[in-house]
Amino acid sequence: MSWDLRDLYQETILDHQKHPRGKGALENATHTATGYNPLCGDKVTIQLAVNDGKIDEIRFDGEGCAICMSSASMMTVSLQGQPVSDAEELFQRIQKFLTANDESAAMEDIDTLGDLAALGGVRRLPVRIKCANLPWHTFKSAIQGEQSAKTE
Amino acid sequence: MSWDLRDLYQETILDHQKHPRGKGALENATHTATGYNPLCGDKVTIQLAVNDGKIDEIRFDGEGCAICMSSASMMTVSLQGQPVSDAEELFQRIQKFLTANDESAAMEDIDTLGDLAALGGVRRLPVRIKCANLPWHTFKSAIQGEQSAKTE
Amino acid sequence: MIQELPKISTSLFPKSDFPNLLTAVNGQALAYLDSAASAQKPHAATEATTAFVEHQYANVHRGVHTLSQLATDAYELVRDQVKVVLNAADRNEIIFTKGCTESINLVAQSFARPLLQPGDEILLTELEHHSNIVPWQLAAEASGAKVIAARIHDNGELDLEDFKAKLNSRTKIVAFTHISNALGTILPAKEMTEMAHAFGATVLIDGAQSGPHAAIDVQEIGADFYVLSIHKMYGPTGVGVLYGKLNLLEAMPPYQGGGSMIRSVSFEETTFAELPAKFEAGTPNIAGVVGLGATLDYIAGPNWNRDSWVRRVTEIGNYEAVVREYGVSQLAEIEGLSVYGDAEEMAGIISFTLKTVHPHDLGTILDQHGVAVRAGHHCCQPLMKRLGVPATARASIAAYNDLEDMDRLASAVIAAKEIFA
Amino acid sequence: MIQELPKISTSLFPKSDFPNLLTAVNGQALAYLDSAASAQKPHAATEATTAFVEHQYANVHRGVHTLSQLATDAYELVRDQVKVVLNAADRNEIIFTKGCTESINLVAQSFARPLLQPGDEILLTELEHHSNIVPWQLAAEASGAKVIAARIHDNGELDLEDFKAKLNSRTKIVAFTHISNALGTILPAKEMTEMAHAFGATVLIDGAQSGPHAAIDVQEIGADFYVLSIHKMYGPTGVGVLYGKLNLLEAMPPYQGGGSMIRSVSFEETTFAELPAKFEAGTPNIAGVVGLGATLDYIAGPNWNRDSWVRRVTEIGNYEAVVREYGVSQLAEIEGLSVYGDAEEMAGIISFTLKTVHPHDLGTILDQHGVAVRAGHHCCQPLMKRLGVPATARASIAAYNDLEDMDRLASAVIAAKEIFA
Ligand SMILES: Cc1ncc(COP(=O)(O)O)c(C=O)c1O
Ligand SMILES: Cc1ncc(COP(=O)(O)O)c(C=O)c1O
Repeated sequence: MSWDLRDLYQETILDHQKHPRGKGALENATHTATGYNPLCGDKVTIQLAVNDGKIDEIRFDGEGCAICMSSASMMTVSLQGQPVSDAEELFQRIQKFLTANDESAAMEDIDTLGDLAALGGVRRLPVRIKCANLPWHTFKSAIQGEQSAKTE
Repeated sequence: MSWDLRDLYQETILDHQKHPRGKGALENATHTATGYNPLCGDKVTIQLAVNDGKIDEIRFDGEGCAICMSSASMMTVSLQGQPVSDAEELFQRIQKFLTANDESAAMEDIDTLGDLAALGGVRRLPVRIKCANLPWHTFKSAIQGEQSAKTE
Repeated sequence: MIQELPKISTSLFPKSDFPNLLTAVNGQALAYLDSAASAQKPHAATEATTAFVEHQYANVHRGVHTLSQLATDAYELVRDQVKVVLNAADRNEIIFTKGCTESINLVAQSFARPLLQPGDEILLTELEHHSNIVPWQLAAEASGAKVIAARIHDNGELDLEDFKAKLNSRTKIVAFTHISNALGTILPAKEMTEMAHAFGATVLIDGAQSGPHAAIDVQEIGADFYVLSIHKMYGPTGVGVLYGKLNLLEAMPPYQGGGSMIRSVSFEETTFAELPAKFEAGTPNIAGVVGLGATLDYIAGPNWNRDSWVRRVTEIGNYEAVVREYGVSQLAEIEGLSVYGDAEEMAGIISFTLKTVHPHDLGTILDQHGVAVRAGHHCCQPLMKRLGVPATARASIAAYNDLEDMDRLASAVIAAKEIFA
Repeated sequence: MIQELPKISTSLFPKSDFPNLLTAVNGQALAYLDSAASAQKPHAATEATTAFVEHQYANVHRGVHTLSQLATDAYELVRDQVKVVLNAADRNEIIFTKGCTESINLVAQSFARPLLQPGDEILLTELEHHSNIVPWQLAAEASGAKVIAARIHDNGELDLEDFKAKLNSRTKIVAFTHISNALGTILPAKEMTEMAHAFGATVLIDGAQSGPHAAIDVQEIGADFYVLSIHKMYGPTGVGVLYGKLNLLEAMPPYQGGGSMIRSVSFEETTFAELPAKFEAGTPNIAGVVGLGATLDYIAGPNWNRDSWVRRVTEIGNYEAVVREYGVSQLAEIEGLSVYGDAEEMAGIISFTLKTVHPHDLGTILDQHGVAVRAGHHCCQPLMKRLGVPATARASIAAYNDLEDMDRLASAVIAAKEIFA
């Protein structure tokens, strides 16, 4: 292999996949959205309890590949307790990190991403970027009051 | 040219085209059919007055290329006054002459065809066989009591 | 089914005949196991098509000039060839379309839609590809008819009892796949057609997966319509076949309007051409159809006829069954791996899941090992739901695959398992 | 229009780039003057397509494996290229079909048919190709609407007064050709579109003949729909383009159902994918679309962009006008020859008849001289009726034709005249 699969399936990813954080339903959610990837059938629901511009609680649920599920799990860890504005700013940084054509632009903020940096392996596999991105787009839809999202 | 156009546009053909025999409408027709070649827009109407199994009168009318018009003209000459059975037999011979794959089979009856032998040039040009054949198919339709014919 | 595995050292079709199979993927030799999605193309056919395009090309059916005639002859010759492949009764029963999907839509719109009354039923099966579901749903919606699906058994076999029970006098259309693209199940097409005919229903058979892998005889089956996708038969993209019984096609209104499908046009009245032109509006995929002819020549060899065609595709089907059997036996050793589809009659498809690895991840890992499989719902969402899985990984086998491809598949699956261990 | 004929010693596209042009026909070098029916293909594009098929081929939009991704990327890149060619606002406005005819049928069925009420009107022109007449007749018949045609002047120009007079509040669709395939007339597309929009009608423009010969800007014209046939643009058969404004395409129901055009399918309910997938059911003509991309690269050169594309096709149109002018001047010397079509704006088409020789005979005789022209109604029967001729001979000019081709045409016509003298 020209490239190591361990770059994609890093320990962090596998750990979040096996031990998902923030998984399950959220009672008293103020925002809910479900995202689909029609290509592979992945499906993620994101629920938020937002109060006074702050994400008090965030949960995900759904069915999907390791990339998608661990991305969702890591997302809940990162966003839990954050102001919405910071969450949206992180969404932007993640977009740049996953999809910027220019490698060095993409890597600019890597140190600020914590565990999320482990998602970087998908940059080499365009078809899998959608998997990593699905939870994020679904979060974005939820916060904007939309009920569904997709990544194509 | 690998092949002489005069083989196709023989004197007989050009003569019938310029001086068509049997052209015009027939009063008291017992059989009428119109044939179309949708490819090129050729259109031929054949009218017959058949009595006691004999073609008392035959006329053609229409619009088309030299091959089609002269074929129609020659046909009226050949069929005028003939028993229907002889006419149908000539139809068969013409089919063989124009369309038999085997050159020697096609040429078998050439001596019995008179002026019609001049149509043989189309054998080299499959797309033009339909032009020569349209009047004949239209005749066949007319005698069978159908009202339209075509050659594709 | 197969008692003893013959030793297979080389594939039935030499890989070297298919340049794309020699492509290195991710630094690995390619084990292409996605032919059910689309098959690779023999170089000989590509070359013959190029020769046509570069020495005989012109538009067809319209011109008196030599190239136009040569092109028309080449195009129409393939219609005769396809007639032989399907054993149709008449060359005018063969309509060229852009694919299986278009063929089914044509029948749904031109045959079914005018026929269907509110309350009428269209009977499908749970195995169907979206292309054999959605066109019927669109026709049903326009006419007030209902779409119904016959159940399958857990092993992927059609539940014939249920199929029979769902047939009734309101059943106007029965449409089913000859071979399941997701599981490989081969359906008893003749028996099902007879059962449907007993209720006066019209039968369409989706031959997307049978075309390249089985001998087809539309007359013996009794099919009213039979459809093919040529890109799955080692041929070019953008070409499909619709076979229809002459009397049905003759009675149907045209599907698309345009050049070539008319007898005469005026703003007041338009009359339509005879078959097959009536259903081939506009300039067809001329080079694609000629390429299909060249592909059939590759498959069956020079001067092939019905007998040698049947012999050859039977040989292909048998060969692929052997490769499949070997592949399944290798995969069976892997703990946590489940193969879906275990009917009596199976074509060269292996659909599977691995307990600890999502099919999508499996697809990526296999790809990094040079093994190309499909991961997903295979355009069969209702079937996935029936099987209770969101997706499967699918290895599909063609005549250019060999036992080594199966070994590569199994060892890549093991590698995937290890990553997630 | 052209004051002084520049000296043209070689054609704009070298004939040697198009292998079929070097084919000997009836022992003669080929003077191919039938590009309006279908254009010949540059070898470079055929070769690039073969390279794709033999090194990157797989089905698109469905797979996680590398080849599938490469194929999808190659296919989707061409959508971006076509967006530039038409100057569309959004890549999702570009739908790949199998040709101009299918594109028009799609709009007639998915847009017009649900919209039309009894008494509504569809306004065409007398210049239209059957492909821009019959689909509307089929939609009109299904909905009780009427098809109406704006008249032309004797010189082949559209009678704009009549067009205007026929527009009214019942006019729901206006469809017309950008360039007449039978005469070469160029229509004032922008002006007509504005007039139609003033009455709230939706406008489809048939670009079958403009695609390869003129710069097109759908936004500047204001077209609601614009359609192309790629085989007339030096590209592969079996590929067409439908451009539609985003809001129109989004609101339209799907045309064909099948794989790729769905979001989710169940027997109870199916939801459809976003644009452009919604209108591309089934496996598309993947190699054909990639071949289109390679053809555009041939036409405009490496690294082309909107500016260089516009420059190049404008150059092509101007070049062809020069060749036409020369050809017309040569033919004008022949007694008994009439050229049809003498509008202010003419593309590279010369439609003519000879008093003593039927067009069909002319076609054969020219062919024997190696000159390939079309003879017939050019799929424009209503226009032929309007001109009062059963058929014409048509020489159509592409960027690979030169003045010598025109000389050969004229001398072959003289030879035909002599045979019938
Ligand atoms: C003006 C015009 N419209 C439509 C068509 C139909 O194109 P196609 O046959 O490629 O669908 C043609 C080509 O014959 C044409 O010239
Ligand atoms: C069983 C089955 N039916 C229909 C289709 C649709 O074929 P196409 O996409 O070539 O139109 C496929 C291929 O994906 C298939 O496997």
